[in-house]
Amino acid sequence: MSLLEIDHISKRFGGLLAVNDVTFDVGDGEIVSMIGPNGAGKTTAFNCITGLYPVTSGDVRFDGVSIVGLPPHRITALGITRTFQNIRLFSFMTAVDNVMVGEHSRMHAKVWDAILRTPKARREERAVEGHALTILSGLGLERYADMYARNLPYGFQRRLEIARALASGPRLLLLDEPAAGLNPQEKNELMGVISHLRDEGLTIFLIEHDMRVVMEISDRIVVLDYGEKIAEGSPAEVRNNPRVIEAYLGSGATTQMHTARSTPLRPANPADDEGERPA
Amino acid sequence: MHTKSRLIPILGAVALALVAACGTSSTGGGTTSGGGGLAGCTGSVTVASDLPTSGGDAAIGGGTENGVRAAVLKAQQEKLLGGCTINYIPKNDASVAKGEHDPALGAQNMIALTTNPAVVGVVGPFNSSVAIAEMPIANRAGMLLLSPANTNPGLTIAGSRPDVDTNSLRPTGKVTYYRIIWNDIAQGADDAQISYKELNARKAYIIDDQEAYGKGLADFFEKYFKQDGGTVLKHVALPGTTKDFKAQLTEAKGLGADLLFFGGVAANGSGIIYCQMKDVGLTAKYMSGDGTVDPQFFKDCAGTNGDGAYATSAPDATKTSAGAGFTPLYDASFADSSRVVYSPYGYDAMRIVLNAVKAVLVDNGGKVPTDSASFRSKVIAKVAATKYDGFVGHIEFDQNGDTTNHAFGLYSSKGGQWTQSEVVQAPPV
Amino acid sequence: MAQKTTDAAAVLPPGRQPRLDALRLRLLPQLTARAFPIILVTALVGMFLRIATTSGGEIAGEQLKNGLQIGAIYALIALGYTMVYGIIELINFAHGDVFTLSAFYAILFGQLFGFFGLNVTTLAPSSAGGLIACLLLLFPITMLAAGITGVLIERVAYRRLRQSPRLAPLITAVGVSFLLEGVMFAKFGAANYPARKDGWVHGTAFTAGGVPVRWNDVLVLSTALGLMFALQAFVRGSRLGKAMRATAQDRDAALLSGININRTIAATFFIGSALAGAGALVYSIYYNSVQWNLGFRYGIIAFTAAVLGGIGNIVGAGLGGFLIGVISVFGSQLLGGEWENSIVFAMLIIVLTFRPVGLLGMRVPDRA
Amino acid sequence: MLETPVSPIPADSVDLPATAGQTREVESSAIFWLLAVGGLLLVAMGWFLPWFVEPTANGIGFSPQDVVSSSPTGVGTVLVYVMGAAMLALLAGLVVDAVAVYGHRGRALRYEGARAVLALTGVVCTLAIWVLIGLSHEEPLFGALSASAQTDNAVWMTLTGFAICAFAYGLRPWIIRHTSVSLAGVAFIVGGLVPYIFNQSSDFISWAAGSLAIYTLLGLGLNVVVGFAGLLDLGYAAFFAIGAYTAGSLFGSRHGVHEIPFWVIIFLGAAVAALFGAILGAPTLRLRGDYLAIVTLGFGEIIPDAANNNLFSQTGGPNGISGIDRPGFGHFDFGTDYRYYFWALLILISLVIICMRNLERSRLGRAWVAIREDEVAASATGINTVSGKLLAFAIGASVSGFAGAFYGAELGIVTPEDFRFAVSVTALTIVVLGGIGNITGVAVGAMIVTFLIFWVLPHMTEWSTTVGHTTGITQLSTVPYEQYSFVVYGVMLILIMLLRPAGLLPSRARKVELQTGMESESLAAVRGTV
Repeated sequence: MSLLEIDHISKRFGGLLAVNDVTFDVGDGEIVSMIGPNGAGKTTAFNCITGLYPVTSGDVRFDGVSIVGLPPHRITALGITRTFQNIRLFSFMTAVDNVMVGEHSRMHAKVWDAILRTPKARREERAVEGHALTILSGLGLERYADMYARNLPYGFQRRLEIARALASGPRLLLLDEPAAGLNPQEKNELMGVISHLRDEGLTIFLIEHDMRVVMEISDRIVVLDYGEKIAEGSPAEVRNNPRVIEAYLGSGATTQMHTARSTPLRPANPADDEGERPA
Repeated sequence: MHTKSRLIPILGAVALALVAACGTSSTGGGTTSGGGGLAGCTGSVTVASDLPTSGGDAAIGGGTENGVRAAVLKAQQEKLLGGCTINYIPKNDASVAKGEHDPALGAQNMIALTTNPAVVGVVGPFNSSVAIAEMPIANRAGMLLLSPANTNPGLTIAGSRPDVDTNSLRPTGKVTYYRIIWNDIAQGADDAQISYKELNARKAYIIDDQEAYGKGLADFFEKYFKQDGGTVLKHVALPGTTKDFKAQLTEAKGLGADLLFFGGVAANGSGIIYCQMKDVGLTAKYMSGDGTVDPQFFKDCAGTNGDGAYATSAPDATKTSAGAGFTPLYDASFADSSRVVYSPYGYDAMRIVLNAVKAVLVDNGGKVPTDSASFRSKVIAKVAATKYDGFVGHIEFDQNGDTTNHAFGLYSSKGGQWTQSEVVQAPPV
Repeated sequence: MAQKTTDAAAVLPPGRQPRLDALRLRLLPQLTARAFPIILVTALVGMFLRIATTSGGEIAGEQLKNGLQIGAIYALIALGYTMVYGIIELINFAHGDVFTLSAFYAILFGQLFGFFGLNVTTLAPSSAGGLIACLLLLFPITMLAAGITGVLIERVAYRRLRQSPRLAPLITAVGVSFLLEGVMFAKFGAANYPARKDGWVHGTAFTAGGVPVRWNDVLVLSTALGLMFALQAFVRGSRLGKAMRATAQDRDAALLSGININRTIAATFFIGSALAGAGALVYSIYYNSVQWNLGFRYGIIAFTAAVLGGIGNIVGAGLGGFLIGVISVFGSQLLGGEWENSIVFAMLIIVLTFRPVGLLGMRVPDRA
Repeated sequence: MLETPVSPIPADSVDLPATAGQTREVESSAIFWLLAVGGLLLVAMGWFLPWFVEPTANGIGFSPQDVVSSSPTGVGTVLVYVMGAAMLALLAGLVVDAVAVYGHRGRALRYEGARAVLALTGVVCTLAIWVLIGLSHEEPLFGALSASAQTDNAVWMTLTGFAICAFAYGLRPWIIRHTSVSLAGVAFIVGGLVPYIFNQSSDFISWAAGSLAIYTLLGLGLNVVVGFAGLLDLGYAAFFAIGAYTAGSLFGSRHGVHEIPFWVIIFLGAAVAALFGAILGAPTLRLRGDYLAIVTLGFGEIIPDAANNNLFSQTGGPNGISGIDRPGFGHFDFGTDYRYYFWALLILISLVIICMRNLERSRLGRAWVAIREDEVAASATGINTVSGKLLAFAIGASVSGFAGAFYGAELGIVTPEDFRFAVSVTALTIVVLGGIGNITGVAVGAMIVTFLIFWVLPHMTEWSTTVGHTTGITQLSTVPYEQYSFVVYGVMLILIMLLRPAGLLPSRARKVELQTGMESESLAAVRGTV
């Protein structure tokens, strides 16, 4: 059965319908990608799923339970975590601390434990730190555990954000343009990481502009345009869908589709960030 | 280049500070005068004061301290202690942390003064809250505290205020705290009686300045005005920084008040209220306490606008032979504009301390006692037996340390001056 | 919107209903936020009627006038707060003291030119021309002096800290506030500093519904409203105004598009302080005396007004000022003057709880 | 659930310098400098102590150097000379260090051996004088002494200052390795001995140190809210008031309740303050930084107003509540021996600091930092931002409540004026000045600010008079410093902030932050629930 069901969700900002009646689902163990031109409402949909935005209408179900209206941290605790399009690490924390923050929802130390540093809290801290270091080394970041997140190279910051997301032990991982700004070698590594995570039993739902990445790793692809779903299916189906090609301004060869993102098609949806790599 | 841009603002700040520091006012005083009865005295005697002289209390505290200084200068001039010199330590209990008087700093000052064996008596404090913090410390050290301004009855009379535990202020059981100003009970009762009987007021609207003096006075006025048979329409407390009373005065007009009572000091709006009464068309009579009998009243409400207000205060100093000269005495050393209603109280308080010191020295054969503790206790004994005619009237102390002088002058304002019309004895309370 | 959600809920299979608390969680704040201005106006009208029934309509009218008059002064100070905050996100604690200092400027200039010494009482309102001439001279001088003070403060205490942690300039602002208060205290003494012997704008201008409105009420209100709308037009229309808005929104982008950030910020301080100067002038004319520590209370209340109206919004600051004035006057009659400050701040807390961006504030641009 | 981590991926070839270790080194040596310079300052204060603590009757004090030079007869004189020489050598070492640090790219010269010898000399002299003073009166040590009682305080202070200096220099590498332990050890030992160092005026110094301790507590509590969680609170004095009023009304003659032990009361004060912290926090959760600031400011005005207006006839109006019982243990009453208050506060502060450090390194501490840095990301990472902020408010408020309860009992009175806006600003100044988010920084900030407020500003007139008498410039004794205390304080605040925008001892993160600004936004704003 489907792990995540998106059921006719809409999100309105004032006069702008950023997401319009979108329905699809993500199956257990799948890698599903969402693509679409800038301002199509992809990040808004992400934000609706993770509880950052209240949906205007519709329902989101995770493992059969409606999660609409839940605060983001409850949704995280249920097993959905995400990364952000423009990396949102805690810049002035070390890498290992970032990952340890990710473990927050799995920890049980209460305020008194924290204040008095009880044996229980100490045990838990040690365990969590160990776990965080294992996750870091799993992603090849163990050497940088004590560095401030902001001092890491860009590619590592992306990886660290995934590490932080993994720390809470999710079942569904939402990645918002994980390949943005990476060089080809980093992209290859990223695809390795993603497929490996799926092999570990994780379900992955990602937004991506880089068509090579999308086509290579996705089981299924959902295409949004103007907030509406215009296509859904396997990479091959989507690649040949005329509406998708039209949406990308008929740039023809699907392998070049990702270049379209550098030419702004229309004023960006205020809900979406610029997709550029930070300077 | 970089260093330069760094320096400019810093230099600017320093320059601003310097500009501020340039405008100094100087204090002075001559040294020549006749001799005294203690010509053979050698050594020095140290007295001190603890008053809030900066921040929000600066005007009134500073003016009081000037009065104290004037007494020291006068005594030095006339060689009150003969060959002995008088040292004076002025302490300030207003801290920057609080922006005004700070009981914690007051206690710190009092500890410093009591641990300094040279100090034999302290004039102060100004505020009742500071007094409550300082009194146990001074009491334990056997140090005289003589307040020119505390009016909270709880400081001296056990059980008079529910919120002050008088006995805890005197841990040794001895009275070491005196004050030369009457307490709120006497003045409140007096004001109420005058308002009801002489001004024929029946419906009073009361405003106080939220401070211990003003509120205490207004509370007792309210109590006795009701006892006399009057009606209190409303009693509002406004912070001392309030400058706009029109809302309250308009309300009083709507309620048909025929008396407006202000419990507070002139710096907190006595004159402003009186002028704004005219602005909003409130025709009630105006009554207040000694805090209003102050030149500041006419600065805030100048010309004929200021005529016709009533207030009680100490019997007119200029009409008693002893008190005639305070203003010239003060003005000889300080700017007239800094003089406040408490300045003569400060002067008299310090003078009483110095007189007591002189009496102790005379008893001791013209020498300064070497034992600090016994010197201090002798000074207290002399102060307790004071019979003194000062600028604020005749002063004797009862067994609680309160002044027995309960006479008030009724003043009215006319032509930019407060004029005494009669002297009233406060009703027994 | 709510309708649609219910529809969606209705078609769902049982057990999959969106939970009610979740619905409430996101609907209630939105509803209260929308309805809040209405609630506020209703409350004000209610307070007015309550006073009118207990004390009579004329008293209520006079209180309204009192509130608007004091509110006008709050509004003039609030404009400076809102501009400075809008552009560099700094709570300029010294602004209230700039106001006080400007009041001293106003008095000094007035004395210098003999205005406060002249007995212009006889001129007003019959010879309004003389009065207006005096004012026309005093306003620009006072505002200029106040503006220059503001620019100096910005240059000395804030500019270097623009890239620093946000609290650093806040502390220097407190420092400047102490400094200014100290300077005024040392120069002008601690007592109320009288402006002149006798008020110089007198006489009743007209009577509206039994409420006498005096010439100085007219002066205060017209100054506040006039300057507020002039400022609004300036920020909307002029080149500098556009530069200010651009700088407020995105300093880096403004820099890239050729705007001189330093000059724009300095101009903001100049205008904000000049408005406080105008407020100070009308204050000193109206109340006839100034005290060195006046600025603290007025500053805090004016900042509250700016927040109430929606900080960064010029009309909002004006509206907030008037509202705070009226609420404090009404509230102090109904609950007692000792609660005046508490009423103002309680009001603020309530407004911000239900409408976190203030009455006319704009929503923060969405980013995620 | 994904419990096992993914298999390793070859790390990128980019080689990064491990800067973390370096940062730590820098911070540790800051502690070293603090100890060294602080010790020297204490020595200097010892020399000028009579001016600092209390001028003699005519305002002229004297230093041990005067004693030594006027009658160079005693054994102690020789020892003080030796110590002075050693200290001068150490001082020179300090200069050499500073030059070396700038000249050799951050590498201090290595002459630990020489330093250790100098330090040892000082320690031996110190111990010798200490022992000798214990054995005999000071006259045989220093020759004939004047009546002024302050001299031996000055000697004691000099000794202690030297001991700290010597410790700092002699054990420099060890200190840098064991920063916290050494700092805490020195602070605790010296702190505990303060009443003895100033044995002639122990009441005075204990009281002054008590004020310092109260403000340190305020700073520590506010640091949780402002420093850890990044919530700007301008009404912090309100919780101070709540703690003080809670204790004041429960513990004293007001209701005639004397049975409840004080140690229970202060926790009660803290608990009530924490409750109010959470109550205040609740409506402000959706607010952005400065809106939050103004709401807290409003709350900070309402509380003293309510106290002043005698709310429910419980607060006593402007007179406040007096007759508060003095604390004690069982039948032992502190009375007015202020040393006990000071020691009790010292222990309280130590406990609070330990708790704070625990919190800082805990799950909750990390959550606060995450909220401060990026509320949206924190929320998406599984942190309950609502409870996190509420806890920050509550814990911060409870420390303030502690301080308030103690303050009321020490002073014997609480009045509304003690909790006005200026107090909140003072607490904030302490935090910002010391270094936001850094516990050591807060302690240092509290020391500097209280030193300024309670010692420097009130004594300016007396010092100036003393200097005027000494130098013969009589004009110095007539400057009305009271008038300028605000100016001086204001200028000092401006200068310190301009010179050290991140505070005197910035936390590691803040140092990094200084290089670039950072932006944060509230979750509520992003969610668009307005």
